[in-house]
Amino acid sequence: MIKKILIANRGEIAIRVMNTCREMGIQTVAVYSEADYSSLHVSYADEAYCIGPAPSAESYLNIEKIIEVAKKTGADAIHPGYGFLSENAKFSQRCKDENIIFIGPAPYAIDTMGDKITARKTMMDAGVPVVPGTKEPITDLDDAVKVIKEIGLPVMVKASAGGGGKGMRLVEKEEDIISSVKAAKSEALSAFGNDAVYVEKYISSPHHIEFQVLADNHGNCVHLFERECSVQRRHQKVVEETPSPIMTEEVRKEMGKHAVAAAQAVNYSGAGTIEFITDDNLNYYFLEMNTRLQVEHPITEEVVGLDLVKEQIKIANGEKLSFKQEDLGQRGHAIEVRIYAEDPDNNFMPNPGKIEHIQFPLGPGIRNDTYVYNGFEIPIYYDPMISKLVVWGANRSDAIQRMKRALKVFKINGVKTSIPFLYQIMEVESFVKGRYTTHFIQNNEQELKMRADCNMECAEIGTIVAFLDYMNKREAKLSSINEESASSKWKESGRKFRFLI
Amino acid sequence: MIKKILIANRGEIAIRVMNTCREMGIQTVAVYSEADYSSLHVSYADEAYCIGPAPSAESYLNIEKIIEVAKKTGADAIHPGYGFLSENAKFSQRCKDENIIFIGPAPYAIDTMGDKITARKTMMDAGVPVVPGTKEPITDLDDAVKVIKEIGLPVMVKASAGGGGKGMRLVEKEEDIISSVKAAKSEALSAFGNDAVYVEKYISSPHHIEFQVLADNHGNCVHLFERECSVQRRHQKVVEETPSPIMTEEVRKEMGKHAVAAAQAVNYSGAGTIEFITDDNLNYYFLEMNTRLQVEHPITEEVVGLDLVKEQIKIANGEKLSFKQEDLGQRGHAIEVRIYAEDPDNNFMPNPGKIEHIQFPLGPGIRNDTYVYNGFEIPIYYDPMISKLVVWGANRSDAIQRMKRALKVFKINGVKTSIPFLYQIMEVESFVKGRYTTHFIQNNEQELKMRADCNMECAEIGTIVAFLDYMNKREAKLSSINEESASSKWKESGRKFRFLI
Amino acid sequence: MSYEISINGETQPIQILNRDGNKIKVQMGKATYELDVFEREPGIYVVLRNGKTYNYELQAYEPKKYKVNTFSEILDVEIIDPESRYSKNRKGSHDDDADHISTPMPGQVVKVLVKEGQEVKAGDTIVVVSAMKMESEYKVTTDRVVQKVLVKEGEKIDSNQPLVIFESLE
Amino acid sequence: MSYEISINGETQPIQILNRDGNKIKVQMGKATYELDVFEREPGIYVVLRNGKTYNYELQAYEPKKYKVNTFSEILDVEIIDPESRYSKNRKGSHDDDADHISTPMPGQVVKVLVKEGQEVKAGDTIVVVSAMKMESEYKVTTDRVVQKVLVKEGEKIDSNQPLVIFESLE
Repeated sequence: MIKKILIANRGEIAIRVMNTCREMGIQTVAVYSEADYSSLHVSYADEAYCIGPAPSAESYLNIEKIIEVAKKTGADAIHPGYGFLSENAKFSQRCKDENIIFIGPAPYAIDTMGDKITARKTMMDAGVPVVPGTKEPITDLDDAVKVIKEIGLPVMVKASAGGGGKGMRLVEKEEDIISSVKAAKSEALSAFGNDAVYVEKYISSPHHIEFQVLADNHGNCVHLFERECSVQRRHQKVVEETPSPIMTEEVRKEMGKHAVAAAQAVNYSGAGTIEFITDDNLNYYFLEMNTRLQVEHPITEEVVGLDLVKEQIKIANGEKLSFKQEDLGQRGHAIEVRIYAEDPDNNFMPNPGKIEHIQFPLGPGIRNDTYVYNGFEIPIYYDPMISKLVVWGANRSDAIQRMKRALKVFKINGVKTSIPFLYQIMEVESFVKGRYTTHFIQNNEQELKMRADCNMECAEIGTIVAFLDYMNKREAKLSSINEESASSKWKESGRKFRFLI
Repeated sequence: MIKKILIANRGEIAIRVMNTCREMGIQTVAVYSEADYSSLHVSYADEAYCIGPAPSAESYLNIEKIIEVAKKTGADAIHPGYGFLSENAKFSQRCKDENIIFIGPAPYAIDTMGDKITARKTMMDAGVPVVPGTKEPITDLDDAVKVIKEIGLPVMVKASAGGGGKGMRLVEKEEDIISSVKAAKSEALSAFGNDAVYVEKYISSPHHIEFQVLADNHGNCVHLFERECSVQRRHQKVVEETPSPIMTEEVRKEMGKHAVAAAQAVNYSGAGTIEFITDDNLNYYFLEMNTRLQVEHPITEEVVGLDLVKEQIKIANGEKLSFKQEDLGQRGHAIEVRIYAEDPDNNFMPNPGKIEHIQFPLGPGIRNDTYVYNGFEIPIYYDPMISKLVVWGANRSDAIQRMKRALKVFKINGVKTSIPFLYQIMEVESFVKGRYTTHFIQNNEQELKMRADCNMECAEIGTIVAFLDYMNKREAKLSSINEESASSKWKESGRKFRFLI
Repeated sequence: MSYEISINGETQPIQILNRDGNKIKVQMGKATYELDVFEREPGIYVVLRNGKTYNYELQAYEPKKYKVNTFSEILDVEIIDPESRYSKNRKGSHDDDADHISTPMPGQVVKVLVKEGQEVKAGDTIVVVSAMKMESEYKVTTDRVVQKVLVKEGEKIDSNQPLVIFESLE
Repeated sequence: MSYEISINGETQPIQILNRDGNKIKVQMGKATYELDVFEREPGIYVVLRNGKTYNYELQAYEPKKYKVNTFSEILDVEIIDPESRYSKNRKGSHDDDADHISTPMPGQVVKVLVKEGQEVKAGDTIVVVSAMKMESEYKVTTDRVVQKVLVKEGEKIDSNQPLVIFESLE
């Protein structure tokens, strides 16, 4: 039985893991970099040890140091959170060698899923759909045409030696096949001296839909349904929700089976996520597997009613899953937004600094996964995420309304945050209707720049309040000076002086 | 359609109602007493109006003033919360007369359920079990014995003119019936000059179990299952949970039907609660009906997945319930504790004062319904409840563990609170096992006084920290005085002076 | 300056031996403590000692008197410097509250049942105070004579504010 | 003393006409405002005007400059008193940042690509700064000559701290 867990991470996920440990009566060990001395995860743990300077390479990625702390404190297990060492096969192996339980999959699963080509091949063998495409470069025109017809339009033809968009052609109509392949080949030849091309299915309205899986060490594996993560900016997820607004019960079942097959193909153990790229018609293809807990795992917890970290720990403990696929169901709707210290009106420039004041939204259906507090200085070395705000509602429209309510009363002072941008997402028609793809943010750039109106009166009163604040401070300063000059009379008489030295 | 609601209440329930209004796009009007000027419900509303001095009778119970504000602001409806005017039939009638929707039942339902004798009679007519007992005082010994045998032992024999325990006898054994009745009668005679007695069924291990009901204005009525509220101190609920740990599926169905019958018997509309007194064998008897939202409504929301305030507003809007009894179910387990500003180690003396610092528990499965903030001064005029802490867990034991985690990290500085006492409840064996009655607190007085250990080292370091804090403040004061004496040099030279006046 | 510290009534000498930023070495009684002390927010302290974490919330209700909240307990801590030792000695043993009635919490005076000069018997109720929907009666435990009534009915009062003063028992 | 206030660049005279506790009467421009202003926590304001509630969070990033957060917008407000009018006039129009490079946020210098005395062309990268897992390149927009390099690679920097100074364009 695991009695003490070292959390090899920081920020909200360290707190998240510790919460479950506390509930399970498991002792926690925090590790922290010098820059994280004042971080909440330090005081939240039973024990805490500094493992090096601010840069991750010298602290949170420092395997030797982390193993050393685990051994010193007698931790039975290490939870890697997400990021940092969570998908590091060497670290998983090293834990094994040191007889410490790594709360995550075995090195083999991490390695196999970590390499795109091996993963793709493994999935094909397991019968999991992958994005159709050629496996070898093609030089012959007829071969290319044949392959394209097999895959079906639209396709992307890419120079096999290529990069930077050169020798790349999107083919959407049958009559363009030959001319496009020719153009791609000749462009490829002149640019790279090699006219070989790849052909890949092109998904024009892609959705990012992922399935949560849980597998124990006794051959049992279930999925916990999907998460829709298509609201992305620069391939970073911004909003996640479950259920997916485009999912059908039939496809859900089928995708779930494929997700389980994918996990079983690498003999997976623990919590993992199978990411699929999906088109408007719910054709779906394996993209990659994340062999760890995801940032967005809370929405699954809210809708399925399980604690994923608890399941991870139980699996690591060698326990069997206590439920079967048919015991699991989805209830209501959950949405997560990631709140960053960044300036949405200035190209999302990171905006680290001191949190002067923070007031979390509270009340029904709201969950805050966070690690900041009043006065906390966000370190510049790590991810600028302040908080994950999660809401649950009886249905999608209730959840959206609740998210808007929560964002409206979420006050963070001192740094700029993505809150007004996230609020605006909840207002955009295609989001409200649930008809959006991974192009959502770029397709709605203008609408997303709009801000709920601070009308004339609101702005004028705000201005006056700043003036009043200034005048109040000025008065306070004046009267404190008068007071001190009064106190200096005491000083002269020697009476108060005695108590002050 | 309701577009603007006046909330005729304060504290956490005002915020709770406003949260749902915000989610429904309904404007909110707060009313506040002079003592509540700095209360959060004032700034949380779209509009706010002072309705009088601190004492409730002059503000929150001031019907004229509240109606005046509702009319001035054009509010379509008034939500009374709980307490104050929520069970005031006159107020319900007055709203009706003024063409303002009262979000609660009609005066008839309030009146009928508000009078114990009428309520009891109405329930008997509706086939709802009530605590068996005599309806008329009995003077004849044989009559009394006959009645006792009908009711069944144990019974309580009470002087009908009585009070203060005089002329009261608990009868548990058959052979004691005659002697006990005689003793009660003679005691009653000498104490009150009247030897008439009442006989009532005595429930030796009482559980307080209540059923939430919802009824629309179209004849539909459902129940939302039970809440177990047996952890009480001086008849005040301290901890509530759902499902009840002693409930069976069969009795739940039967009690639910009786709860619906009880509501229908008074043509009930809105959200209400039927309270039952229940013995160890799940024999249950109608106690009273609360014709309003209950303090403990959140646990039902967590487990059933509905927003009760939203349902109240929809019913008030004239909508039909959007679900039937068979659509409703319970998922997981929820517990609520009421956190008061009181000193559990000093006879629960209220401990009002200024909240110097408050840090809410966050993360999975935790809901905070509250209205306080850093620096808030709890008014002395009202209920000292600071916060309702609600947790949800997949099962009862998970929920208890989560509650313990939440209570451990819930920090309130400045006033003493019931947190350590509530934590201790979660540790007492009979609570953990779910085998407890309304005598729980008095039966476990000693155990509930125990406190999780602050060991020697923890106490010593805490002492040192106080010393360091003192020394730091002392230093800061010294250096500020040095600074000011430096600044007074500027003053003398006239340079800084110019900017400061 | 030499300091002592009193915790829940027990007094020991205390002294900072060394200080390097947040790393602090303290001697209390006979033991030495090496601590890493971080004040996260005003009065909210995090302490590391040999890797173990300790969390405290402090409330200085008087300049030298602290309530230290450890979650499980509230410790009463008092800092004693030469000045407070001096004034303690001067006050001597005559520092009890028996000469007046006050309430431990703020509230509102509901009733004042005595007049100045009145003789009252042990057990008599002197004032009734209401706070947070609860009324409390304050009684005398010995026979006394009322010297001064400091409050009126309806008046709002602070915690520990003297309400009624009695003539000295001596 | 006469005050003006500038909001998002527009300037108007402002004056407190009357003050009774939290009830405040203010003249701004030609309009008069009667407000009930309550500072709930430092910088957190609640205002009532004719029953309507307004919530603001203030951040005074310089003594006379405020960011006023209204949820939907952050207003830039500056208080202008005679002293600031005087110093503004003295500085004249030559108060632009073109003579140095700085970054809007704290971070760490990754690379310094220029030396003192070096001539650089419009579009050349001068420094690379990393903050929060993102590297940003800072370039010049006109041909310049480097006068002084104020930071080293690896150095931690504050927001708006000058990193490289150029010779004046004049």
